[in-house]
Amino acid sequence: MAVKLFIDAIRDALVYEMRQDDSVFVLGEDVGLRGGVFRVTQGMIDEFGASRVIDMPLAESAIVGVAIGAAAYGLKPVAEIQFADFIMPAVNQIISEAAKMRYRSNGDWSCPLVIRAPFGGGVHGALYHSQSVEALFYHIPGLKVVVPSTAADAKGLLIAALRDPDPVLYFEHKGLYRLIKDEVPDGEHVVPIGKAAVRREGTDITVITYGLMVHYVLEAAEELAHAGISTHVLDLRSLLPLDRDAIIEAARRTGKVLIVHEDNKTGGVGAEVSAMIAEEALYDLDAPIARLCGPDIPAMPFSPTMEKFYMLNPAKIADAMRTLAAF
Amino acid sequence: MAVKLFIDAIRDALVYEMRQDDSVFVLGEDVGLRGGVFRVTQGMIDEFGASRVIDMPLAESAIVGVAIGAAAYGLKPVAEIQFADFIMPAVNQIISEAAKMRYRSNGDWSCPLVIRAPFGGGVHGALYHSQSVEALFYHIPGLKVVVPSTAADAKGLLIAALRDPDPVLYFEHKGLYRLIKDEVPDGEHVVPIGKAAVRREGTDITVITYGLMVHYVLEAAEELAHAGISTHVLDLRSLLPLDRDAIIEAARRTGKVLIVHEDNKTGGVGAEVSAMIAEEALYDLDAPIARLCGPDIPAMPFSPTMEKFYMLNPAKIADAMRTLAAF
Amino acid sequence: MSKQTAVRHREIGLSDEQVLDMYRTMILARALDERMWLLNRAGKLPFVVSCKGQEGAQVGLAFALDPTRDYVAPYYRDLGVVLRFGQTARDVMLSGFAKREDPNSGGRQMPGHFGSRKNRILTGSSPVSTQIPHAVGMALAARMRNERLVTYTSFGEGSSNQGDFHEACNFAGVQKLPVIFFCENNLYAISVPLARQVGCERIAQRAEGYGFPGVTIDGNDVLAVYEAARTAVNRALDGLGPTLIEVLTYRINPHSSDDDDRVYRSREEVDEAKQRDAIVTFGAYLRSTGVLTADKEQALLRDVEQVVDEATAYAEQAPYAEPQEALGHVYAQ
Amino acid sequence: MSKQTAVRHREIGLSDEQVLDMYRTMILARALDERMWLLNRAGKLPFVVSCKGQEGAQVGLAFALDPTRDYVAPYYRDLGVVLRFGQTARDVMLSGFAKREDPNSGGRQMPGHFGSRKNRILTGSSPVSTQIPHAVGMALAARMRNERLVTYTSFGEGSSNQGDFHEACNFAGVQKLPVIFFCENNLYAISVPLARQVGCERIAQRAEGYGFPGVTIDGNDVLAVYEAARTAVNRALDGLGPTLIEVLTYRINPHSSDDDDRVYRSREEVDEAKQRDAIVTFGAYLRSTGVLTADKEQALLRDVEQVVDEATAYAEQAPYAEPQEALGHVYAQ
Ligand SMILES: Cc1ncc(C[n+]2csc(CCOP(=O)(O)OP(=O)(O)O)c2C)c(N)n1
Ligand SMILES: Cc1ncc(C[n+]2csc(CCOP(=O)(O)OP(=O)(O)O)c2C)c(N)n1
Ligand SMILES: [Mg+2]
Ligand SMILES: [Mg+2]
Repeated sequence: MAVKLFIDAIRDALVYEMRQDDSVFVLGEDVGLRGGVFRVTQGMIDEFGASRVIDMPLAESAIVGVAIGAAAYGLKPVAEIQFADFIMPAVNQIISEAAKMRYRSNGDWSCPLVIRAPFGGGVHGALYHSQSVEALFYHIPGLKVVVPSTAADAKGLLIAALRDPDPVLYFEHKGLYRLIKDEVPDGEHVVPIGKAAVRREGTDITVITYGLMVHYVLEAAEELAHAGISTHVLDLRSLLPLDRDAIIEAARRTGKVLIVHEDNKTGGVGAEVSAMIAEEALYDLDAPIARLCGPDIPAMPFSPTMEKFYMLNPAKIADAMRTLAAF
Repeated sequence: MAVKLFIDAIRDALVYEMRQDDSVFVLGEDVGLRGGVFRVTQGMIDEFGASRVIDMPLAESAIVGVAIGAAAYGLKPVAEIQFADFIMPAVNQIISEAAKMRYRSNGDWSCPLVIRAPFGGGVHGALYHSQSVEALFYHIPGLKVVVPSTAADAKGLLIAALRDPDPVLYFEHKGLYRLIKDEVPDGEHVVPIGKAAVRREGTDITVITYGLMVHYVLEAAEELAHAGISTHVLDLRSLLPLDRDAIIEAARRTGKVLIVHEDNKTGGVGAEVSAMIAEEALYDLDAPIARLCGPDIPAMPFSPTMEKFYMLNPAKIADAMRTLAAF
Repeated sequence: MSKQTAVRHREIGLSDEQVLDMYRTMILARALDERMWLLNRAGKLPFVVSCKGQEGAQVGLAFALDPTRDYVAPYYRDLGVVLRFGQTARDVMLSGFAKREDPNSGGRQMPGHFGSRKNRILTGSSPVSTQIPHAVGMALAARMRNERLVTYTSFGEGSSNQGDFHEACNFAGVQKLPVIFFCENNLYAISVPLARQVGCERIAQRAEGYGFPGVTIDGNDVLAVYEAARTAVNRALDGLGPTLIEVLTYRINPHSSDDDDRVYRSREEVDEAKQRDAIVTFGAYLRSTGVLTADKEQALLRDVEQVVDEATAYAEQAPYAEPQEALGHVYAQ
Repeated sequence: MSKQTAVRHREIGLSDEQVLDMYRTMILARALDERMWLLNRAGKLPFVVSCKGQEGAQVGLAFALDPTRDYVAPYYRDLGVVLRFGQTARDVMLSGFAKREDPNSGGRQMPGHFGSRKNRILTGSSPVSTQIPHAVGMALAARMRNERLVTYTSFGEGSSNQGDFHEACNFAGVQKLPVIFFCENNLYAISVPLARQVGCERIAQRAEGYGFPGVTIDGNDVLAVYEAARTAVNRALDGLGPTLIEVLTYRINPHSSDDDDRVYRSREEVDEAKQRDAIVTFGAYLRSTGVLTADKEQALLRDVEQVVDEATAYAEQAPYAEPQEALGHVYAQ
């Protein structure tokens, strides 16, 4: 057990698994000598060589499409999309192909593929280096979608993804790379896909969230605790499948639910979480189900004023929490 | 005013607008001599010529990308995607480009583009000629998304889309093409984007739906009426923007809401509709917000047994309505 | 046909048995195709997509592959290829009728959406060209596993305009992967003729932009296709990289059972193409060489008819999947 | 430089004034680029993407276009092109500082994301190659409107691997549209060198697959680029269709202010490229012809410095957009 940066935990998982399973390999733009633009794969080409750390031509549909072929063959490719915003050219391969290979072949073929993509804003990334894209995929049966918020989960969820027999999208918030560090178990460490985690126990209000926002929510919860408001915080971790039981249980716990995400509101993951609760726990609610999300604008602007306006922060979240608590 | 087939109303709108506005043109696969695989554009190449009814090479990203360039230039392209399932290769152009041109240029450029795509199942189309894809787009600010359910709306919404200064996705359920006919106003007829329509007034339960399902719901409502259950039916028509006022008003009307769509449930449009209601009309509810949707499987199978299993029908819907009414 | 060309197949290393096997595969493909078309017109099959006119090219190519070694990612017209890779008439008919036992998809997909692991046929979908990067990925994986084999993928000339074709070819070129890209240029993509579909004259011209050879072959010349394919296979096995083989062929039927081709091409054009059909010309060649005797031909045709009858009867009575089986195989169980 | 080449620009129809104008545009681009890089290192600009080394090619190309007639869909390094199309130093600095008055985006986008209607520059994004079909669509629209003009779009060699490049080129080839595809081949896509990026030798080889000419030009030879571009423009205006012009150039700086190029290329290689830099060689040419006198050069440099200083000062003090302006321009008001 050692305290590690979020970004190092991701690399740890890749290296750990590549050492013991020679079917695992990574492919993406600049993943080789450059070690990825964020340095996630730094040094890996030295250990595993250019045939297992493959610099791909600048073509995302091929990155995913080639990975699908290799996965169908029986290898375990980890395709890196340089920024989640650039996953769009690969949507056809992901949704029409990866998600449907097992189904359409009646279980004869499969596609054990992992796609890693850094997402999220607040990093001066402007419109096309800040987006949250999870809502495009959590609607697609056949895929799994995970979003770690701690270094330990970054490792454990990635190892789980690497061992999953089906395609997993692994979205890593780039704001967490060097912001967050926590205890990461050495060696074997698997966090099962599909299980949410309670990050804080509380009795007055429930906040459900994921990604970078987990940390902002916890900060806000700490602040509210001083004012005597007790917050229950659920980190979804897995967006597809959502952990229905954990969501319902968390909602019931306090009867007051706020869902927080960085992605814009309409049709975001919060919509499904809210709908689940409205379907199954309506009579346990003491307040309307609230959502606090990014504004419904095409993407996050570059200039600091407007970027700050877009991004949630602990203060904005604390406000929404206080309003809910006072309801 | 004349009774027209749904498919003819679509062609009517195109022809009507192309006659009076020479900046309107259509482009897509097989739209010329072939008149489209469903014959929506039949005969149009004769009237407007090959320069305004353009047979495109088999490349959806180019169909949309070229249309975007033409729209930015000041024309009004109507890009046809042969089946909604094949919109996937164009997702990058739609989401990264069309949706964001106005925003990213601070209002300097715009993209007045219409994309038409036949969607939906129950037509022996199997996995890739049956999908509902609206959930991928109704989350994207900068786009508008409409789904007509009547011939009159098919015309009126398409004319509205053609005059809209922003990109509009127009999804036409292929099951409606020759199934539905109704009175369509001759000449000028605009149905504003963003307005839902009450299709039936009722007092016991509210059903919110769109597309082909509107007709199934109305059939079910008729059946329930014999059993003394009065159903209020709201046809969303526009999925982005959703008609928030109409949704809340319809929910309040009866306090019992069922949302019905053909698309699979998790993360579908019903999630947002439910979340809206849970946010704004929770205290008016007399029952959990129910959703009846396609199963969460990658797509609708070909064999009649499994296709039927996937598709909703008036009987399945009536069952869900009775359950809600009895709640 | 002159005595000189009469031994052409032997000169290129094909035995009489092999060419007869090729011919039989073509005839079987044709017979299945025609039967399915009939069944569609009789209202028994909701949808059919046809290989008619392209069997010769498909079989010429497929016989240069090794069904016990190579992998194929075929497109929807490749009935000739999948028969060579071990799909049976029964398999094909089970798929046509969308029955539970269909090895491609258990009746989930339309006919023409091939795929079965035991036959080394990758599962395919409807969106065109997505299979092209898959074949490249399989070749990459095979090389990583030190398996000496070739992967094959096919597509129409229209589909060579999709971005996936370009991206996949380029990566295969960079990595010199053992892939055969087979473009069945039948002059139409549904209704759109070649000249409105591609800016170039020949699809094979595109190969230069990816750094590997591209050749254009008469798709009705079965032996020429075989030779080109064998050259490409050897090149691939020798680590020299991919080849793009374009065949000039013709789709004799409408695009699918839902299409009506009369609005976009003349009957004369179609009739003319029928004369050049490889089933006709290759048959004539085999007869002229004495390889195909009248007896053998009759036996072959009888046998094929019987196989198709049996397959049809079997498939027609076979059960559909149970409705709730639609819920299975979304994820590994 | 010999007397024979000394009048080269006049021989190809460029006046002394014009070549001086070209040189000034290159110098201004370079000066803006270097200033922004400095400001980034000083912590004043969060992000810069550089044109350094590519200005000569850009300016050679852009001077064959008509900024009052043509449209451009440039990529992020095309500072030389947008200056020619009327963007000012102030515009550029306003964009660098992400200020409200930035004509490209009001500070919404990173620098290098050009676009302003009054300058006939289409708004661009970050995902590479999406602009290529846009330029084709503008050309199509212009032809429908009977406007006789050319559209221009540019991209790196890495970006020529995106499907959008292929699809857009093909459609332009089919329709013989007046488009100039300009590939600035600077040998790297971030860290990935040409040989691992493309299967072919030259990007220009790809043009044949779309049915139009492709040429490869030394990007440091400003006049050669100009000539090739003029040929392409004339071809386009005459209705003969597109041209793909590839220039061999070099990116002297790291990919962006966030990059560190030392891990993927040697200092010797970079230093060597600096010798061939068009700013150096074109300057020498102009001096050798007597067009650029020491006086003129000093005045030019002084002027450019002043313009950049003024632009920087102005942009630095200019206000940001108000926070809630982020909500505007999602749809037409
Ligand atoms: C991405 C995508 N777009 C559209 C279609 C509809 N479609 C099916 S086949 C076809 C034409 C294919 O033409 P070509 O590639 O020449 O092959 P052919 O059918 O002629 O053998 C089209 C447009 C599709 N299947 N996939
Ligand atoms: C679709 C997409 N994928 C990835 C990126 C990240 N990215 C930005 S520039 C670049 C390299 C571009 O190389 P090239 O096309 O050669 O142009 P250059 O920067 O060398 O001028 C990459 C990978 C992107 N912007 N868009
Ligand atoms: Mg074809
Ligand atoms: Mg480059």
